[in-house]
Amino acid sequence: MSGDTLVLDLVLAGLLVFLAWRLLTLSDLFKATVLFIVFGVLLSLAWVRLNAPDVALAEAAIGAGVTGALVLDALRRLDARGPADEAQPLRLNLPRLVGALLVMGLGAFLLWSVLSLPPGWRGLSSETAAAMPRSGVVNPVTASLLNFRGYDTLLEIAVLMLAVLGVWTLNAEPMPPAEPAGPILDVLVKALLPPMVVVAGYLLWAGGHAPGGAFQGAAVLAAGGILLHLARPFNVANRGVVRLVIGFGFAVFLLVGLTLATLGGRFLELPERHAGILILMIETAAMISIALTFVVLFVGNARDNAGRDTS
Amino acid sequence: MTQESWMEGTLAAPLLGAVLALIAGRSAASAIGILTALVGSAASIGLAFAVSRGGSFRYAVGGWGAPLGIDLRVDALAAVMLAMTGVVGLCISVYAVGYFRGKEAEAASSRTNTGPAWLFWPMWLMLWGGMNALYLSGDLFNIYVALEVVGISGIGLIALAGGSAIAAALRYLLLGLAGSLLYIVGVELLYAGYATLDLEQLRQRIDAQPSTWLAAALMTAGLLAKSALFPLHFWLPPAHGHALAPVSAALSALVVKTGFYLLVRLWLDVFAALGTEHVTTFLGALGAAAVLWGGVQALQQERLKMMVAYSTVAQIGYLFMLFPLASMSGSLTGALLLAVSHAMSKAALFMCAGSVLAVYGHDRIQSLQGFGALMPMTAAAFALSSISLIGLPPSGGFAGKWMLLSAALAGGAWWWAAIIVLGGLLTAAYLLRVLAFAFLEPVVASSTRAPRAMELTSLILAGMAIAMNFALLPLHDLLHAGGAR
Amino acid sequence: MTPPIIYASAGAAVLCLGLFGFLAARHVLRRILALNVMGSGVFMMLVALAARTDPPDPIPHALVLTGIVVAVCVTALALALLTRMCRDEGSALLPEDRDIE
Amino acid sequence: MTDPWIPLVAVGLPFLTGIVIFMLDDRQVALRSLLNLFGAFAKLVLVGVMLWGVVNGRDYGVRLAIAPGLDVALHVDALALLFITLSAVLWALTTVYAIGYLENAAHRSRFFGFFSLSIFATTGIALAGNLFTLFVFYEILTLVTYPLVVHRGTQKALAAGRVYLCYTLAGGAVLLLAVAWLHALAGPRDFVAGGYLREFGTDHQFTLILLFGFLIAGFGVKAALFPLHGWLPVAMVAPAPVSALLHAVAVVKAGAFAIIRVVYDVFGVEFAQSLGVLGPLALLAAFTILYGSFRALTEDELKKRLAYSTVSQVSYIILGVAVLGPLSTIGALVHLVNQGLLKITLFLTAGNLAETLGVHHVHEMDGVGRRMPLTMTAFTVGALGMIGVPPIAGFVTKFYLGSGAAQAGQWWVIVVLVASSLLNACYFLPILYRAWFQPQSAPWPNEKREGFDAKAVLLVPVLFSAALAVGAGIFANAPFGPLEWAKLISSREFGYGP
Repeated sequence: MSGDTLVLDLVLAGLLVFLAWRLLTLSDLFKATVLFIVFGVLLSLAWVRLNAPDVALAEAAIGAGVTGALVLDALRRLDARGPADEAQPLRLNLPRLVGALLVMGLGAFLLWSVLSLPPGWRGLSSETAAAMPRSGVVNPVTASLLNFRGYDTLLEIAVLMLAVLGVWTLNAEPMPPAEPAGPILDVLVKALLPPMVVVAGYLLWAGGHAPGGAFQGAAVLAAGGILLHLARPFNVANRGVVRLVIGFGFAVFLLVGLTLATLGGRFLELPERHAGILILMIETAAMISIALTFVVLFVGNARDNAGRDTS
Repeated sequence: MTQESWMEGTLAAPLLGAVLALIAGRSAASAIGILTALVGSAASIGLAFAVSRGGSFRYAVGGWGAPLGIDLRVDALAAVMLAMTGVVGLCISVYAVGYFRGKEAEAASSRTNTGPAWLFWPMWLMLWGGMNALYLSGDLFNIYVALEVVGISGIGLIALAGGSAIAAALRYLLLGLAGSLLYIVGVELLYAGYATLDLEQLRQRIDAQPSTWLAAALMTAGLLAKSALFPLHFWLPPAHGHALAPVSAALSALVVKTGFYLLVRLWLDVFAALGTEHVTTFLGALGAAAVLWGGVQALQQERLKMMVAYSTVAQIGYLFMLFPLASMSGSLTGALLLAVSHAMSKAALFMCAGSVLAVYGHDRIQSLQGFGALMPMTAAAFALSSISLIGLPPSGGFAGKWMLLSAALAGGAWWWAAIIVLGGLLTAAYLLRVLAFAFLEPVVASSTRAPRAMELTSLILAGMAIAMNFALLPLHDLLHAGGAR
Repeated sequence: MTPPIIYASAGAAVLCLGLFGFLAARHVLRRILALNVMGSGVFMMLVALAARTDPPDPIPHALVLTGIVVAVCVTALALALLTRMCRDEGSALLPEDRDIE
Repeated sequence: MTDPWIPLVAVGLPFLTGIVIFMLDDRQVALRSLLNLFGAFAKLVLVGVMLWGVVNGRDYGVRLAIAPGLDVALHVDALALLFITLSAVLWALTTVYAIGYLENAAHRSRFFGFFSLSIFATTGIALAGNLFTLFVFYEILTLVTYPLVVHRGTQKALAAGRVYLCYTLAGGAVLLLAVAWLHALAGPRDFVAGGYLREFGTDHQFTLILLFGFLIAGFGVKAALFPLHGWLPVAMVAPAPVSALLHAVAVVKAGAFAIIRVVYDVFGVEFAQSLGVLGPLALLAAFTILYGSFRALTEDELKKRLAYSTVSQVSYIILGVAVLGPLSTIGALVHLVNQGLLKITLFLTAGNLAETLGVHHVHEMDGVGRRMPLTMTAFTVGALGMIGVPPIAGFVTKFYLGSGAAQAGQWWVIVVLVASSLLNACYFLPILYRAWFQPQSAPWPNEKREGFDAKAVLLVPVLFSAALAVGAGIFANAPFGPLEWAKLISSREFGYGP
């Protein structure tokens, strides 16, 4: 371990802690949100330093990107009504002091636990390595997401679907873009959209052997959709075709799992020979659904407030 | 059918139903919902029979096996919770059909429509699927994902009611999210120590490291917040009290049991080797406090649904008294029976509240004169479920409490026994206060009737809570055959 | 001092800051931010602890990916709830926090 | 050979009758009445069969396991038969009376449904083969009598119901604790003559004394032992048939019966004596006897006076149980029957007065004997029996109680008996004097009927029960009469005849 990288790590870690502190204490929520996005970007650097490029991509695209966009958008809606001003700097009072002490105690205990972990820990890296040839892909993270622990991912896609249902339930009204979309944005969208679709497709395909995969690809696709929405506002109402696309990824994943179970295997047991193609299929379906999910989460379901959804 | 296929059916039916209901949309959602409920409950009951005959088993999803893959474990404890979810879930589904039909008629007469109300079906089925996944899971991280499925669908369902339910849902979400994160910290500490997420493997490898204790503490804190045990109960009454009736029934009867179930798994199984006497006593003491505090609060409520919601706070407390008594024979049977009959009677009570709301247009307890004469079936359901909740014989609540009481007294722990008895009296006080109004003469002759399906389902559920009096022996046999520990 | 320990410690600190922010803040948007920060801390610890071996254990990476996606879903739902609450009640604070100060 | 069916049918029949009646519409009077009468008389036949069978050495019993080591057991023994016969006969009378009394009242299906369930619970209490079963049916009795107490649906009735529940549920909670504790201590045991706790010898003495106290407190609520009697006078707002049910057929009797079971078949008299718990119990009973009589003296409302009289009279049973000896045991057991016969007569006549003339208070009763001669004759029989005038049934009781006390050397008991009889005379004789020897002083408060006396359907049960009360006194020694049974039970408990 060279001294330079150690300094880099120390600075990066310190910066992360500092940003976290600042964004929680700034009274201006807009600035706090911007810091949150910066925090996310720096965090993805940390993931790279920790040899977790898949996580880094996801953090940049989803953790910082989608979340940041969502928070900024929500802030804009709050601002339009005023409650954003209700944010107050945190004054230390007795309950907060007690809370702070408790949390510090927790931190100390956490540090002690981390430091006292037994050395020589190998995790599951050797088990993973041994199982990789049968997984149908080369990237161990993808193998884990779609094969070893594919069941987790199935339920995770259910969570995405549920978030859309929740947003629809709430009739969250969309905000028109702050300013009428200028020609620049229009041009930008036209120029950016095709390559974004290509990048998404690449990420999906690359997930098999390199960092990337359905979630990262979906985030890129969704970013395209959101840009498009900013340029030419549209809405994704609770309509039949939208619901079909939203449910598509989950349905495909579940049906693949069930079919395999009825063919004599276990639930979600991908046969070695077809694992690669099955994973690609599931990922494609999932990516389309997830991309639309992110767009819906951002856009809401526009003119559905009176319940005029068509179904 | 094999044990495995019963299990696959139990797991997949609600998930599949949910996505189909979503895609099919408003017109077909309720039909799909009922069909799914029938299949799902049949599968879960079949699974319970299969476990009682063939014993417990493990199921490696994806065929990889722990620690790399995710193992499900299907034992008696899981089978009981699944069957409970199946039976009560079916009744809630039937009730919901009547409930939303009533809402539609109401909306039609005022020339509006019910908006996104049909989203109840995909969210409810997903909630059901999430609970089933959680009960089956043998993997710490998979449990987290299942918890999130349960949590988010529950929040969406609460939000269906609009109005003050929104803030309640938001509070629930924030607390639930914090709880999940604490749970994850625990999971990662355990993984960092033992390189496995599987409950069974953890149980074998566990030792008293500082990180293990911290993990246990954080996971417990997170789960306590989710299961609304005193003093982390404050989010529950507004959330359950403001939701739509079938939603309240599902949350109060079923969802609160998930946290309890996981804590039983953790403290009576995985962490048992840590020497957990103080922890179990602590959990029991919180339970006792919940029984008393929830009871006193329920006594002071003016709205029926809020009262029933506070009653849930108290009844959760009873379940937690299992922990200090767990070493006594019969206590697990008793606590499980208590959980099951609470699910039935609490669902029935919320259904009654929904029916009352449909007829009276409000649920202020002081103005419910004569609901016995206006809606005799609902009054009967209310009375029967009260009997079980109070723990009067004959009822599942009584049989469960009897077992806990016997366990406490056999262990010489008379203070737990005293709390159990005292809690019963408190329960009687707040439930019978409402029930007395049934016997007054009605002040206004209301012409609206609650849909028959609603009244009948609540009565059936309440009847089942009473019949659970005779479930101790089969439950005992099932636990014996399915090796709950 | 190895990178895993540095980042795990920083993760613990970020986690604690987030938790404190969640407990102390009243504006719901800040609470949501705080929980996201806390989540980031949790994931930092998880990945850092996985990096104690070389090559790093890929399973925690998959777990964190799942966690990030779940977190964004919950955040989206929370923001939708918050917006709706503001629309109906004109405040971005939970009812119990409104009358203080 | 143990026959399970007869006890099952005896318990199940009133239950099913009740459930069916609930489902009837309020207007299906004929069908409902038919069902009621069928239930009541089928019960009588069943009891007859059991009596005949037990005399001929048959054994009736059934048990159903609820959990490992926890059974619901029904078993027919002599004590059970004594109680079940009493309740079956009185129930039949009350049912006939209630059908007439509640003509045209509201919510009759509800009323008769719970009425039937009350007898279901009472049968269960009578036939209970162990403490657990007894407790279960005892609690059911609480639940199914509550709707009867609040039946009128007025605020006053609701208040009475609240008081009733406060007392009984609190008692039930203490009982639950005690029964579960005893179960944990002694394991699953059936009732057995002479008790099963003496095996403990001197072990757990403190716990056992405590448990005895708990059990008496729990059962004493329904038996209206001082200071747990408060609900009984309040509950008289209920319709007359309900009062009859509470005072004579089911509730109060169930409490007394359960105390008999606890003392005789759980602890055993001799073991209880060695624990030193019988003396305090006797004192408590004696105090209750005198207290109830004193309170009855000053009550102007007829049903309240009768209610305090019950408080006093039921404690005769407890007193007989608590005074060690076969003769006083016989007195206690016979009084279980006699008090029921006399009290039902009194409450039903009070109902007749209220229903026909609107008379509720003693001061309104001037000259009522001439207006309703048959009703008042029955009342007179009941009153004299309570005082203990021979040859009416009450005399037999007091004779045996007195002899028993003398046998046990507890002379103070005789003093209590004499004092109580004097007090009984003091609160009953003025009523009789007003009714028979005073001219009518004011118009009847609310005269609903012009013709002779009361409606026939109300009159017949009253006269019948009065006749039974006289018969039980005159033919006290008839074979298989109450006295014979009492002697039989006593001889089993003490292992020798009197």
